Amino acid sequence: MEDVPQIGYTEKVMDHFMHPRNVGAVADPDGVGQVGNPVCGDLMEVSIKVEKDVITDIKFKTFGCGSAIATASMVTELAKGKTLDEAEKISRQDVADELDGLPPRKMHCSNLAADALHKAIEDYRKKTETG
Amino acid sequence: MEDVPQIGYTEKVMDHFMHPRNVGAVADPDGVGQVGNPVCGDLMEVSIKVEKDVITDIKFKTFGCGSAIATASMVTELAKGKTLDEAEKISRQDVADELDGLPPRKMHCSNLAADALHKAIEDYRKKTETG
Amino acid sequence: MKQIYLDHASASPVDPRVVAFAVPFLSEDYGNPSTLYVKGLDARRALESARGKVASLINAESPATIIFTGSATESNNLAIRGTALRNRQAGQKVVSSVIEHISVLNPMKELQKSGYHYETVPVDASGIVDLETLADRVTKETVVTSINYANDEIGTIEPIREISEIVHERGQYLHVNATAAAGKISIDVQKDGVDLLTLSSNDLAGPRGAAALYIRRGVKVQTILPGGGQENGIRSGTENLFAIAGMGEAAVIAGEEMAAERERLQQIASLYRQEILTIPDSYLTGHPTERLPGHLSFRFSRIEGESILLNLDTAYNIQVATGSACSSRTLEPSHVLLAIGLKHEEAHGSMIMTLGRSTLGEDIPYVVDAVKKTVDRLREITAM
Amino acid sequence: MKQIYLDHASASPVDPRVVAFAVPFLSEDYGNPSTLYVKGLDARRALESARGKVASLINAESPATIIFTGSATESNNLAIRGTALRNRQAGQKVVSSVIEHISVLNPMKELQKSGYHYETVPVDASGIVDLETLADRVTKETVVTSINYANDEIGTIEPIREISEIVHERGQYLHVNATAAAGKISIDVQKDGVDLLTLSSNDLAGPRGAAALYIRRGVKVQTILPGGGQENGIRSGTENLFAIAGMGEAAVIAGEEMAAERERLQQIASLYRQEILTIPDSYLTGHPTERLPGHLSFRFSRIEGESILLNLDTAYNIQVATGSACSSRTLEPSHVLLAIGLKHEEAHGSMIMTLGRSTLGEDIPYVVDAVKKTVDRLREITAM
Ligand SMILES: Cc1ncc(COP(=O)(O)O)c(C=O)c1O
Ligand SMILES: Cc1ncc(COP(=O)(O)O)c(C=O)c1O
Ligand code: FES
Ligand code: FES
Repeated sequence: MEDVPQIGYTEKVMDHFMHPRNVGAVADPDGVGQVGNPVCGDLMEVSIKVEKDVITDIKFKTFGCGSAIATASMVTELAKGKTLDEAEKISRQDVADELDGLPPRKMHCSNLAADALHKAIEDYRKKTETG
Repeated sequence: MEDVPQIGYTEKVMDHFMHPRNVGAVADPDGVGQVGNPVCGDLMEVSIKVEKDVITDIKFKTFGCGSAIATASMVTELAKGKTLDEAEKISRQDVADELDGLPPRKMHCSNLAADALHKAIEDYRKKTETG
Repeated sequence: MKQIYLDHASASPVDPRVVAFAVPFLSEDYGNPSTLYVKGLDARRALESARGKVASLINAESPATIIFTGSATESNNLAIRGTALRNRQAGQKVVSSVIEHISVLNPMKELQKSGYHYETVPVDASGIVDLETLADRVTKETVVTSINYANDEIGTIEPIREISEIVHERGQYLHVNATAAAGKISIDVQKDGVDLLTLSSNDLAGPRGAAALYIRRGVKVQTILPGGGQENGIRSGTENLFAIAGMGEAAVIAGEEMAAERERLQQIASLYRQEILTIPDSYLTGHPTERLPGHLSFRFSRIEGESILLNLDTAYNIQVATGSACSSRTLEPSHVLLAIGLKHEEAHGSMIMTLGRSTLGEDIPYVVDAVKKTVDRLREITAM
Repeated sequence: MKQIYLDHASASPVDPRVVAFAVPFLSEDYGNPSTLYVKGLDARRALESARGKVASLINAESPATIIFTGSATESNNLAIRGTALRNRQAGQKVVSSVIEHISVLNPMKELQKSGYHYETVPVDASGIVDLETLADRVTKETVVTSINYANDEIGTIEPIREISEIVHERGQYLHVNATAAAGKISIDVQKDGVDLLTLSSNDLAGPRGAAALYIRRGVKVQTILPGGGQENGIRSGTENLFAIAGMGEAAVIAGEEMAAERERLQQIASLYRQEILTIPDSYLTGHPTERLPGHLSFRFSRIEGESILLNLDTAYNIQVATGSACSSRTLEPSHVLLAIGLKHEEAHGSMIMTLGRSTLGEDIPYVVDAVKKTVDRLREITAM
């Protein structure tokens, strides 16, 4: 027998929720990504500092649920120190996996964090291209 | 607030059920009444001995429920020593009242006992008229 | 006077181990399983654990196939009406045996009123469903066929695997009411080929207020109790965790002790049967061998069941059941007794004894003596 | 860390006095109320006694007007679908407010699917039903109008007597879902002019598994759970006496202690309100005065309710509820909060505290401090 849905958040999620890493906005950001959650109406903002294609600093803010806070915190941890190309590959699933899973209903929140990161990178790229 | 239906049988019913009076058939009866219960399919038989228009002996048999046994027992008690005219007036309600009531669903059983008595009297009358 | 309770099919005392397991859910672990704080998550874990335990008892393929409801009546309604209504485009015919519990028959009649075609299948004199007629009646428009695993009034166990084959060759879903059978004989929904199966907590010696409906994966069922969407949208209402957790624990105990208990009750029942059938004009009703282990059903000529029941209760503190017309709400004899071919007056003398965990072999002589004296006394009064 | 449970609307601990009263019905007084031996009759007496106790709590004209069901969800379904279907020749229109519980809204939508005309009535910013629109929508074809006595999410108490007049002048039956209100404020179905009223055991601090539907004498309701014909044919299934007897006892306690408890909870609630509303950008939702005594509902700008709930639970062992989209099964914000005019993002910051018998005034400072710190922390993270 299988099929037992995950009940509640994992310890890792709760740790990131209670002690979120990299909260806030980086000063003088090189890229900012903001996304709204089409599912439940939350907001997520990720700002990055980039040096030589490497994300040297990253911070987030979110108007969202426990999962939104935890996934954003995890995304910033995963992205920090990575090259932009590497960071761009961080997927929703990666975030969820790193947190030891999310309840099915909350998977969409991990989209939010990853999407905001990707948008921040896009924003940086746009600026540097045009700049 | 009212409306509470009677629950179970009264003490008097249970007494007559456990210790029914006048069980059996009188020897050499002057009248016999047998009725079937159209509601639940039971059978009731009352036999009487009559002297000078007075019921001097009366007995019953029944293939029926607790209420059938108790009401028959009560009917025989009520009828014994009464004149035929008096006994004919014993109604279904009298029997139920004497037993301190019957559950609504069981009221039809008291019909059975009273009907059998009335039939026994009728039987006696028919015999004496024709005889 | 010591009480000897032999009416477990009507109501079972909750096993004290189950009570001990379930009581903390009343005033301590009372969280609502839909809430997100730890107390709610713990409640949800307890709920899912109970689901797994019930699934195990009937070897369901997954806990997710178990839907908790409030009673066997509700599970039967959900299985029959919920499945028929959800699949009405696939056919509007339903079939059951004639000896189904009234909580199966009446939902069937409800469907009939709303335009479904409802047909019944007779049983033989021992209560076994007539498989040929079943094969005739079930057609590809037959969305739900409902047959009891075992009958609660005469104890007869149906050949569910053969029935499953017939139903699945010709029609669609087989619902099995296993209320009387679950926990008493081993049930394997996968091997048995059952699509929907009802079982109730109290018949496992668990608390009332919980029952389950097994719904095989892939079978679509529509809710009959719309609301908050609990139980995967199929049965709304805040979960009654006390009863559900109790049912789970009762399922575990039933599973662990079934083999031994079955043996024990079969022995006691066979002694009862031997002794009671020495009474003149007494008969066993139902199947002589294919019957539930602790189930005894008799009839005695010329006397009436309510009187038997009352006399045994009042004079001997023994509790039994009867299918007599006089004791029923409708003043009709048991439809099951009529279906196995008894005449009205034969059904009248019915006495049903259903044994349980507290039943002791040592009480047999006392009970047998009481039954004999009761039959004697009532036969002295009888007008037959 | 001491637990401070402030989510009584979701689930209430069963009062230990009720547990003590009800537990004997599990393993000792377990008779089936439909059986005729003394154990069964005693069970029936306990059942009828519970019926009388529940009738008294709402001043019903007779115990016979009380039908026991398995849950408030079921009572609501029975009141709405059972009454509408039974009286369909009298009209096929149904009406409810927009802030009804989902166990009212979904049965209404079921009726709509089967051809009924369903209309809703808005509420004002405090949650009071718009009486003019009500008067417009209710017509003589309106068989059932359903309005909550008080709302479980925002605590607002509706003007039921005025509503009753409007409904009875124009339409037919008024159903009132009093799940959140019963036992907390005094209800008099006769003076209030209610035809059908739902109340649940657990909201009286009784066990889950029992609820009641008051059906005024003369109102015809069709069963939605056909079967053995218990509860006067309106609700089949062997009675869950443990839960029902518990509900009866809970009704007695609620009745006796209501006045004092109401006073006590009102005081505690008013202190909470005063303190919590000192938080910047915090608001009370629901009606400022016409509200349930132990009910508090707030919203805080720029933060989200699930986070509030989790933070209070994890860091302070305080349990509250929220109407935030993120915490709901459907990921939609509470329909009640939207109905009183909140924007999606405003509803997001909802926090609901429902007090109960175990709530102590001495915990106020601790809880207020925890709420303040929680709001602060989340506002540091927020992207708004
Ligand atoms: C075989 C069977 N099925 C279903 C039921 C219905 O159970 P409940 O009354 O608990 O809903 C019963 C009850 O006695 C039963 O014996
Ligand atoms: C106002 C209201 N009505 C009805 C219900 C449904 O109750 P249950 O889930 O116990 O069936 C609830 C449940 O929380 C409620 O708050
Ligand atoms: S004789 Fe059948 S109910 Fe009384
Ligand atoms: S942000 Fe709304 S559910 Fe996670």
